[in-house]
Amino acid sequence: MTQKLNLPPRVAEKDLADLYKQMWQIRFFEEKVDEFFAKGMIHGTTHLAVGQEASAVGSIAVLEDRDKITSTHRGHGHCIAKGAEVNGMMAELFGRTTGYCKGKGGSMHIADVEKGNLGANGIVGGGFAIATGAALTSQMKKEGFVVLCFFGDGASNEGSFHEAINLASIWKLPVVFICENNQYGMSGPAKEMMNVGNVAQRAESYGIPGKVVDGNDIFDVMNGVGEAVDRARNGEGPSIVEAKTYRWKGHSKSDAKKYRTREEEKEWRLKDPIERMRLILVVEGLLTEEEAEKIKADAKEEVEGSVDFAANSPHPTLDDLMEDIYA
Amino acid sequence: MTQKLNLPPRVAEKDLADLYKQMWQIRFFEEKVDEFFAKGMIHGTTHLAVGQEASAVGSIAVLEDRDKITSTHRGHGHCIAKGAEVNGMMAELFGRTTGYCKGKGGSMHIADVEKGNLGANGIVGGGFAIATGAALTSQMKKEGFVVLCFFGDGASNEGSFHEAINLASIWKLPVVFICENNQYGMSGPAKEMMNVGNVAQRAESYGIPGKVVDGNDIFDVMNGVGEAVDRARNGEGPSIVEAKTYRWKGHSKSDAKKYRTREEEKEWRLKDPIERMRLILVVEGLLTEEEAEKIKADAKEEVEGSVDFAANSPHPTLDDLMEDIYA
Amino acid sequence: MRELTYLEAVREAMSQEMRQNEDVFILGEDIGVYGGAFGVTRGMIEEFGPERIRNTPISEAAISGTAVGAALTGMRPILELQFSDFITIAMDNMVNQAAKIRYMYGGKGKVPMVLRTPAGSGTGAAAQHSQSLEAWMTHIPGLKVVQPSTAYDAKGLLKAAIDDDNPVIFYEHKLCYKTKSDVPEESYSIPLGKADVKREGKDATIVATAIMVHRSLEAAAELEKEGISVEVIDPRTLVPLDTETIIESVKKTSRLVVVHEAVKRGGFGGEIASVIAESEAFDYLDAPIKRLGGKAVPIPYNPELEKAAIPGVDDIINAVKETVNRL
Amino acid sequence: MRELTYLEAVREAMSQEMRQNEDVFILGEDIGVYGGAFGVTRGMIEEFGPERIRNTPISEAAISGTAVGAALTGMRPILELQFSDFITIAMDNMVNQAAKIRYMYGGKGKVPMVLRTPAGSGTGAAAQHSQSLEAWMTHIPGLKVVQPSTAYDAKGLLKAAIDDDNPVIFYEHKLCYKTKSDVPEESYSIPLGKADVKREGKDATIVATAIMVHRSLEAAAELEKEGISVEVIDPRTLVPLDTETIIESVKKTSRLVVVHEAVKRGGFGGEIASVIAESEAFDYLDAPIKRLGGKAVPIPYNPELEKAAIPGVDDIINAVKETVNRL
Ligand SMILES: Cc1ncc(C[n+]2csc(CCOP(=O)(O)OP(=O)(O)O)c2C)c(N)n1
Ligand SMILES: Cc1ncc(C[n+]2csc(CCOP(=O)(O)OP(=O)(O)O)c2C)c(N)n1
Ligand SMILES: [Mg+2]
Ligand SMILES: [Mg+2]
Repeated sequence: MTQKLNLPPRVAEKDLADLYKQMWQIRFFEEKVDEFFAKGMIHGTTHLAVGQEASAVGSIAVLEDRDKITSTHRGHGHCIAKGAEVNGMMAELFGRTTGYCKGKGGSMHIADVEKGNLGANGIVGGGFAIATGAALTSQMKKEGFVVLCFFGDGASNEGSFHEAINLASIWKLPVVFICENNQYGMSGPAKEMMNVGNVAQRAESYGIPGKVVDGNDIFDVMNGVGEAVDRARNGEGPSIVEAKTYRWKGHSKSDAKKYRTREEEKEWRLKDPIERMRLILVVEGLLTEEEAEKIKADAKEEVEGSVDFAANSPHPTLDDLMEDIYA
Repeated sequence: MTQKLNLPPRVAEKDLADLYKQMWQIRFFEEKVDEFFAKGMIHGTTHLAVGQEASAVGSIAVLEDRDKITSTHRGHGHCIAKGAEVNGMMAELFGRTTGYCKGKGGSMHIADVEKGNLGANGIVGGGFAIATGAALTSQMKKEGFVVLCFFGDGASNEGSFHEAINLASIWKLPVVFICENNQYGMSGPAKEMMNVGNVAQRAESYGIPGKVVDGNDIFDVMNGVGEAVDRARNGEGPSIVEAKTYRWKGHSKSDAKKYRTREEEKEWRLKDPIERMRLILVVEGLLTEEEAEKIKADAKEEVEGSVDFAANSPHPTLDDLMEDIYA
Repeated sequence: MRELTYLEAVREAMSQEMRQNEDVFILGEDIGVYGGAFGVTRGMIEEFGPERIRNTPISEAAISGTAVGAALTGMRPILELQFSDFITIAMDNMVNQAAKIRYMYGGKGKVPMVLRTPAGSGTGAAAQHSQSLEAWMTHIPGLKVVQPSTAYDAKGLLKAAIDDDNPVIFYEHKLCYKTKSDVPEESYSIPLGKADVKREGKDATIVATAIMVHRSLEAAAELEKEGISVEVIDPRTLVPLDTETIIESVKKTSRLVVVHEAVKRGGFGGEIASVIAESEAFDYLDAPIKRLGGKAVPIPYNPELEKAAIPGVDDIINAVKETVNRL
Repeated sequence: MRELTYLEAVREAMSQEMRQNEDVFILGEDIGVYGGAFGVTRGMIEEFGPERIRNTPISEAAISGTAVGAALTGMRPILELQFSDFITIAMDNMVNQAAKIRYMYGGKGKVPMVLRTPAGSGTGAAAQHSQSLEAWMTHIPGLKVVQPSTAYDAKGLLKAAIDDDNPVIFYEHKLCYKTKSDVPEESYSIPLGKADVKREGKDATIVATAIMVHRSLEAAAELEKEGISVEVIDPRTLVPLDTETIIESVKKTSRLVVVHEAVKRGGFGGEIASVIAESEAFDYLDAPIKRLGGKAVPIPYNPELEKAAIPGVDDIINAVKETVNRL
């Protein structure tokens, strides 16, 4: 079967509709969460990945099931792309026992260790070494799995970035460090917080490949990450892949976004990764407009369903407080 | 006055005899300390810089008095080069009140803040951010001083390296990071502990200059560091200068040196930085053999004198225990 | 008198000090136009400019160490750490450098810096953003530890902390930020080491910190209705600790309940209880000392579990009753 | 029975576990041919090879996080930290990741890892290499804390720690390394949470940890000559703490002295004292509980000051006498 699009080996054209759907699931999930937070219906805070769907979906698309990921505080997209059920995710945000962490973790700690999602992380840079350790397991046990470590532009200034990537590089561990460079930390512009244009350049410090991809173009992401994953699986060691993207919303629940302009935001909205994927699929004839609409509607419905699921799920009881702790 | 040797602006040929003497002071000081430790006459442990004299003396030679340094666990050489009295240093190792830290710090904490030595450090990588902070003071108070931050090849794998140099780079702080790459950490070979040949390459991550110099050639060190210091003083920001060198002795008091060969050690002894400087000075007619001998003898005598000074200095009393602490 | 929130009081103390003393400046993540994670520095960059309200990269190790280096060379930095949980990354600089420098250098050097950071649960931020880790810092000779509970105290204690020539850890409680009290406009200082009797009473003494001061006052008001008169003491600073005020109170009431939000096991309550048990007040005790603290679990996300993890007003009421009813 | 040193016992426990279980491996700085900073792993790389005795770069944040990631994915890493003072750099991974993962993920994940590290003063290593920081770790729900005082205990407790499915911090005391005791050749396990009565007595109870167990036994022998019979309890594990054994002893002797080397202020002694003060044993107490701990100073270099900074045999003798003579 010849393919119209330039795709990495692990992705077939028939998978694209699924990936397209995941992008919408993420978008709808995030918008729903945004709405709930705005209405004060959910506790705590959250970090939404609206606008960044392609880097999550595209990166994970090239993985095998046995592969693993570590995620970040902005992790809903990674979860969905790694196969999490929106029901369990929404229930977690609602603090219910049916949530991924039984309501104990919340947005910043959704994990599904069995399925290879080693967890979101509330500590910026907290995933670097954990991913490295997971890759060490793969190497020592010869399990053959690869680990994707997601991190932000801001996280690349943490010491853990340096230490873990150095370690992974000398041990040639099967891990790919994926920078979702959305241009800002909480408010700090990446270009002011480091003296180089690309996080990927930092690969030079570790003698490993560093590559920049268009984070709003799922195909570019898949190809860039796909190559790095192959390399890792072949025992050639880690890489850094930097996906340039943008978060449409504020950093977290309350953010006046004074650190950037509305014009800049508009520019990036024009680069909507979902719209871009839809266009390509339709133009290439891989999806009709109707199919695309249907997928979108299904995604929306699933997210709506997750709200019912969550809302009807039981709250933990006070007896649960001291469960799952051992010391 | 024309100069025969290629020297940085701050160093005149007439200064070279002094620098040559400092090298010997360091050598003799270290050998004396080695002897005392071997005999169990000194408490604790120590890290000797025998063989690394040129990187300390050459780097500091290009500084003005008001400039500052941060040092490491292997810091005796930096202290002497920055103008410390061997008396106070030896007394510190003897744990006496006349020591630089009144006997409370020992080898790993000798400091002379007033004179611009912000201190040795028992924490590998502990100096990176302290030096960066001192450079920030210089910038904010417009004091015009430059800070030299010494560190080892091993220290360049600490996260503090990455965080501090990144910070210094974006704020264009007047600090020069000097890697004394003596090929090993405690036992870990630099070439196994990082996937790049030179620590200086890591400058790429911060958009700053990184340069390798021959750490056993004081002239090369002076020129390399001199340029970086000028740059820093001109407000152009930090640099990394990597001086390739070798420690002749074991890492610390007890080290069987199983991690390297005797052949390798011999090779490096042939590159003795002091002998090399002597040769150049004599060949260029800047010093006669007799003058060179005299300088060496004087240095030795001073170190011997420091032993008397230390041995005759008072011990702290138990009343001193709770002095200099405030909380 | 004018009322201010605790958050405004903290800001006012910093602004007043910065107007008076050029050496005082703030560094931290997102403290510029964003105004800090909790809005404490909002508006300050407009008054003081980016040179003195320094937005940093996400590099807790570098920024804490930079503060140490700046303080050691003549500045008086205030470091804002976004959540007190992240002190895990700044630990080395605070504990092995800032706290020890003066003593370790034989008194020749000082580190006048304040690390301000919000602590505590109650915001739904879960396990990595809700801890109360002040006990760690109290254990380290060379660190002063301040924990204000009211706007008035916050302003006066922060001035004292900034004026102090030594490192001070200043814990702000997130739930206190919006609490209000009368706060004088002019600058004033509350000496570190002076407890405040927040309510006088005769039947039992409660020593409480941070948000637990407010809960204890609520409890005391309830208990009063039942004829139990409770004295509530807020130590305000844990190091130095005003043992005298606590001892005098216990001698008067003969009963002691210690309440903090931090996990009970290994918490500072043990120190307070033991100090009293060791003191002359021991002979006045008519009942065992009671300690209330957080349960030995990471702070859970679910709001009901989150609340149940730390002492509530009812717990305090019950503890006082148990102590008072004990024969 | 065969005698082993404490150091050999630690090594033997690791070797036996590694022979039995392929998942157990060690990582740390200089643990290969160098044998570790204190020689604990000497000879192990020869038996197990560099794959399982993994020499790491000087990167405490990375190696602790790597251990977490490896543990989370099926390995059972033992991490050697060269000095317990450097846990400052590994804090985030131990406290915000390892300790919390299981609970935060709703029970779905486990982190079976042991962090072994030498603690304590007495070697002249000064302020940054001599601390006893175990109290920090006891304060963190999710960490078990072990502190053996004898070779026999070290071997059995280390096996239990390695077998545990959760993170354990295993403190070795440097001055204990050369102490000897009878140690069975076969593998055996001492359950975590079981105190050991190192000496029986009836007039007073001493609870002591690590090197203070030995000093307390010396003190008890002296006191016996004066007719005072002292019971010495070694809790062996601080978390979980065997409160029952301590309570029973105090009920019998009516007097309690708690001794540790760690700084008294904020030390674990406060926890032990308070647990007893809160327990049924309170009513049996005939004298205030005494706590002995380190003075509130960084550990000084000078050997006399160093000794004076922590409790000595005489201090223990005096404390027991004061307690016993109290009417
Ligand atoms: C160690 C640590 N420091 C600071 C924070 C607060 N914080 C949370 S997210 C964030 C910005 C992270 O920026 P980036 O890595 O670019 O990720 P993004 O939010 O843009 O996805 C900050 C500063 C944190 N959670 N952990
Ligand atoms: C944070 C920290 N980790 C480990 C150590 C133990 N240690 C002391 S010196 C040293 C080796 C340092 O190597 P390098 O930076 O190359 O300096 P060198 O000793 O070669 O001068 C190590 C591992 C330490 N003191 N601090
Ligand atoms: Mg970002
Ligand atoms: Mg080295």
